[in-house]
Amino acid sequence: MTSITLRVGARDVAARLDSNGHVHVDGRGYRVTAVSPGIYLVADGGQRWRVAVAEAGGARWVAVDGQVAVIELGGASSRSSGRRSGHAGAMAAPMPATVVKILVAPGQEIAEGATVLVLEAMKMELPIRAPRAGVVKAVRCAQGELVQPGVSLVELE
Amino acid sequence: MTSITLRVGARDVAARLDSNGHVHVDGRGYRVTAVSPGIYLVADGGQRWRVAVAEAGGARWVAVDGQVAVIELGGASSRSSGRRSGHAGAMAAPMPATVVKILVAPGQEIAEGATVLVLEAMKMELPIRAPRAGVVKAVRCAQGELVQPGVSLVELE
Amino acid sequence: MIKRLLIANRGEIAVRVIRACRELGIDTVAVYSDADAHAPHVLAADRAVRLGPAPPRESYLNGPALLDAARSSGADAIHPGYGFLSERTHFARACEEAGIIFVGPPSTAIDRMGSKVGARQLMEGAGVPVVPGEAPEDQSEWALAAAAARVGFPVLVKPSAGGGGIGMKVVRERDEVAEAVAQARREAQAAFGDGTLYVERLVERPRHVEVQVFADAHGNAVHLFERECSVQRRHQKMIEESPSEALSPALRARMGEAAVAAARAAGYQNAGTVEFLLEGAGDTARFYFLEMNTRLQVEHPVTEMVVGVDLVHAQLRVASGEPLPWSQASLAQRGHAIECRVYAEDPGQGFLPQAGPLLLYREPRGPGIRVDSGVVEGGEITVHYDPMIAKLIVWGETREATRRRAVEALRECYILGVRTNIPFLLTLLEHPRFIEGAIDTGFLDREGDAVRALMPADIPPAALAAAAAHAAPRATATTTRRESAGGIDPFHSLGGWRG
Amino acid sequence: MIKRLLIANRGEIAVRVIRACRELGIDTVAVYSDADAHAPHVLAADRAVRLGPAPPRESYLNGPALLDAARSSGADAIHPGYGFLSERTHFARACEEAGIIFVGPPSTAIDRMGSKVGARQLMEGAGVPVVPGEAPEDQSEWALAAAAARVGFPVLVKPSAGGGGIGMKVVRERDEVAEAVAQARREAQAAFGDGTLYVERLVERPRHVEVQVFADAHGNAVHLFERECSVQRRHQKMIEESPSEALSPALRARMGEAAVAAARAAGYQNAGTVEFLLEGAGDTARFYFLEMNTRLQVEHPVTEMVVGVDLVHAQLRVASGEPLPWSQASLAQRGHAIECRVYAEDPGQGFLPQAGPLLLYREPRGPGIRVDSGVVEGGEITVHYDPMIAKLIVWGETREATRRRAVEALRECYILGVRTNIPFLLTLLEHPRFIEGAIDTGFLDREGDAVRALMPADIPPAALAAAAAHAAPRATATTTRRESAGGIDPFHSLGGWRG
Repeated sequence: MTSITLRVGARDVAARLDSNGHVHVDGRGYRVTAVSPGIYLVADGGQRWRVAVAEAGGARWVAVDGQVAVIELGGASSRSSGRRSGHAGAMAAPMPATVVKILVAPGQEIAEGATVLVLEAMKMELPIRAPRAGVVKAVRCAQGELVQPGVSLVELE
Repeated sequence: MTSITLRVGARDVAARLDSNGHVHVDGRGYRVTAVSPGIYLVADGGQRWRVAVAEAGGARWVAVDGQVAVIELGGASSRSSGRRSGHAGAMAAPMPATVVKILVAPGQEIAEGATVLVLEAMKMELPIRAPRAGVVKAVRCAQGELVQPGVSLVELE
Repeated sequence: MIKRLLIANRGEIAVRVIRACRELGIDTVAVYSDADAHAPHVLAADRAVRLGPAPPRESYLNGPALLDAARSSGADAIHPGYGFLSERTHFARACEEAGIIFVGPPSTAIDRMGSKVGARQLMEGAGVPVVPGEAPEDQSEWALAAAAARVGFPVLVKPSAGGGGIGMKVVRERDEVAEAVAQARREAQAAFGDGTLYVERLVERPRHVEVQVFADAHGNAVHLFERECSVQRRHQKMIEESPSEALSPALRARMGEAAVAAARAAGYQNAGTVEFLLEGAGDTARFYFLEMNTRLQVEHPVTEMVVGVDLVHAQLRVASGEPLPWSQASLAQRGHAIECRVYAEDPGQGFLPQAGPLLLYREPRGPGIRVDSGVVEGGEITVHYDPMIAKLIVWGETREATRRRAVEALRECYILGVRTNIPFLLTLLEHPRFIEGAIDTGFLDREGDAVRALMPADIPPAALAAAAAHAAPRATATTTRRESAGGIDPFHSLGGWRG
Repeated sequence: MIKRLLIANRGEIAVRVIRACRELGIDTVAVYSDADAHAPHVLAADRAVRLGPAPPRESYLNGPALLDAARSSGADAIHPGYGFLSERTHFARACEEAGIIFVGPPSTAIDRMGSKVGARQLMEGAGVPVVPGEAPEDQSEWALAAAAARVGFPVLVKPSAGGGGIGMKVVRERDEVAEAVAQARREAQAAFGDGTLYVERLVERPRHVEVQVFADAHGNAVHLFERECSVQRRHQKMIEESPSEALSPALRARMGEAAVAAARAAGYQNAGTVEFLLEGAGDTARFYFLEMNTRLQVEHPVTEMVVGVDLVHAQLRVASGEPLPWSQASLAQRGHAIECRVYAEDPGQGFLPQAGPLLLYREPRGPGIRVDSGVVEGGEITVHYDPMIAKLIVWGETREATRRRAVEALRECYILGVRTNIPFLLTLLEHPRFIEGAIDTGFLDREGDAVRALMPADIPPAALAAAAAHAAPRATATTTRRESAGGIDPFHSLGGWRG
């Protein structure tokens, strides 16, 4: 019998493989059969699901009936499942993007949630909002500039 | 520089990989790029082909523009490219089949090419013909019998 | 509406029916033999029941096992697909008696159409043309010659008993009757112990043109126009298309009406096909009832694409008691469709059926291209069932656009591990006779070898280059995909190369 | 006929055009940026020319590089696809001047439709309805109020200068005019230094209904009916369909005629789309010219499936000087089609576009399902181009059958490695408002968050079981395929498991 911990969002789920080849999740047994590379048929006696699975950097992407989740292995003790866009409040680009509009200037007082920048990536506009109320200390980008993810673009005092 | 011999039908063809990553066949250089698993784009400057390749037991199946060939590696010194159905004249089933009709009896004189048996496999009738003229010595199967490939079903004196 | 359907079949048609059920919210039950335990149709269904060992007799032809599977899985209906039990009266009747909906005609209609002689009489009664023939009471040479004259030369003189062509003689002129009758009688007497003969009109170089019909339980019956299936080898259809090049609008209308009359005469319900032999083309052509297939046909997608219908959806609705979703006036042909049946058979070896693994299996895709299949890469074509791998159906605005599309699609259909008829299909699609639309049912049996000789003999050297570059799977299976993504040359991992 | 075509585009539309060329016997030249060196469109073409680095400015928007590529590869025609240079007058003109066929309208027609003001005037002259509005010389409050009354409430008071919604005021009643005018003038003056105002009818909850048109060089012009594209988020179309639920036959005929009149007024040739705002539904609805897209649309397959045409084939023929392959009378709608645009964007994060590898990418297949895409498993969605991964287009006999087919197809569309809008598309397709066919262009902007909240939150535990069973690729890449073939359980190779 072998066990594995899956981290789904903020939740840890234990999965267990029994000697009959069933996978137990949340106290329920499932039979898993490989259909084609990456596609599995999962059956629990009454219902069947076709599930796609792919591995990427320690995480497993799964898709079933149009839903998708990214599952990390090893449970809570492993590295956190930080979102690609960083913490929600950061005034940084979530991906390489071009600065389209700068809506604030140093010294300006802004409210929480105010749009401070509009970026563009992949033909889409991305508004960047203030994580809290405050006074703008510095604007670290220029209109038309290509900015990289994670770099702080606007700072508050 | 590495070389390989390909056996195509009865012909040996030398292929050579040069230091620029081109494959030379019959004195002509081709650039081969992997497109997706088993699918290659082959270019010779002027023309391009999309070729599918799969490996099976030392042979390579290739398909291009609807044509298929089975190519053996290592050239003439390796085992012969014997057809799955054995030598053309054998009075044996080319695949597991059911005996539908027996058209000859021991002692009967038959001409070369005469149909001696009709087998059925995969809903298709397969006539088995005499490889040479002669007198039937033995019929080693019965109507309705499931026979295995390669086993002699009718023998000539 | 049907709640849970058992599909008493395998392969592409089972997958096709299961897909239709999902779209209609019907639960599905697949059945399988041991050879098919992990086949696509089994994995596609909501549940699956084992029938028995691989041989059809013990699995897909095992009526009692199928009825048990339906009962144990709570299915309220059975779809028989084509082949297997689809045209067995006793199976349809057993379903009826068990209170399970049989998605097809009533068993009585299968029965009526199942007997060649009975069907012929029924059709004559309904005014549907049959091949003219006479079986005179007076079996004298004189009476048979008179019958032949009435039927019209050329005729076939045939023994009433037996079959398989034994004792059958072609008679082109009155002068030849005497000898043919004597010979036929001798052979018939020898073979069947019965020298009774009859005379039938010889239809020379006929085309096979069939009409799709559909009837419901409320007295409605329509036809959905024709499919031409003249490209056949030893009665095995290879390419089907619609519309037929041989039909004029008037002939099409007459054949459609005859097919509906045939269905009505049989008390038919659900989808069926009335097959005709066509002699000549255009307004002056003559057509004769051949037989009725009391089930869905392999080539039904041709009609679906040209008429813009979903025949399986309609089958399930009509079997559930709903009226036909179409009136005759609402149906029309648009554009052209061609179906190519891809078989595991080797045209280079007399079309010997092939069994083997699908080492690589990639279907073509694109606008107007549909592939119905029940196999996957890594699967296997076994000796147990028929060698059809897939059906390629293409649609286009014109016949020529469709033909070209079919050619391109076949060239992009990659199947390795078993020989297929694709090289032959391609040669046929490019053959002047096919391009003209002038192929009769005997064409391939007469000229198939000549067509085969046109297949390209040698594979281009470029294919050898790819074969040489292809590394052994062990060495590259994990990297190939990445290579293709990153565009790296595969050469750094040429496992098959020796210095 | 065109002999060799350069496709000045990438992704699914380039693949689509290349396929059409193969079917017509036209040689193809793909172009690519460094990011696309091994993209499917590059591999599909007969030859390929590098344009430059990844940024569109330096590659797909680089007109001179494209013309050089055409010349050096001997192409006698260029297909611009959509986006990029497809609607740039100067590029079409440069092609004309270089003696290269531009597969699209004459540059003069692009020019005429490129200016909003000019196009509006052209349409008014041609009798095509535009949103009623007045720009009175007399800018007094009284005159503007009178204009508003003539235009009919509710109206928009808008500054003549500028844009972006600045100074725009909704006025629902006459009483509100004075305040709105004062306010709008103040804001316009402040923002643009020009307080001139005009009054336009406010179209509330409009639908976006567009009409496909096609014209040739011989004076023929037809329409191919409508597509409804009201399901859009911030002007980005997400789901398109035909027919539109809002159109009665009479309204459809009127809109079709207006669209043909628009095309004629512009001196149009080849495929184009006339976009209308639709107010209301049925015979009493009013429609207003919005703009004309002087190119093939992303959503053209919807028309292809419902009308039974191949628009790209027709584009290539008409560009070669052939007459239109259809007369208006030969064209009709049949059944229903829905297109879902699958984007790499995360509905859970405000539809943030996503870039990343396509770890697993499997398209749905089956009758009535078409997927147009230009990506492969192992490929990558990069930040350089738009985030559309694929277009799923489904056809069915009725809208409801089509909708259900789209749902099933999306559930079978497996994309791993980047988040997509598939969960949102599914929720939308199942939303009562979509089922009713009652969605206006503002729906998603108003109620998108509520729709998003309906997306299922938790993945079923069965998916976790598969994730747990899935072994690390290193351990099983070579065996997975065999396992599936032989039906062996994957458990013997659970590389990811720890005891």
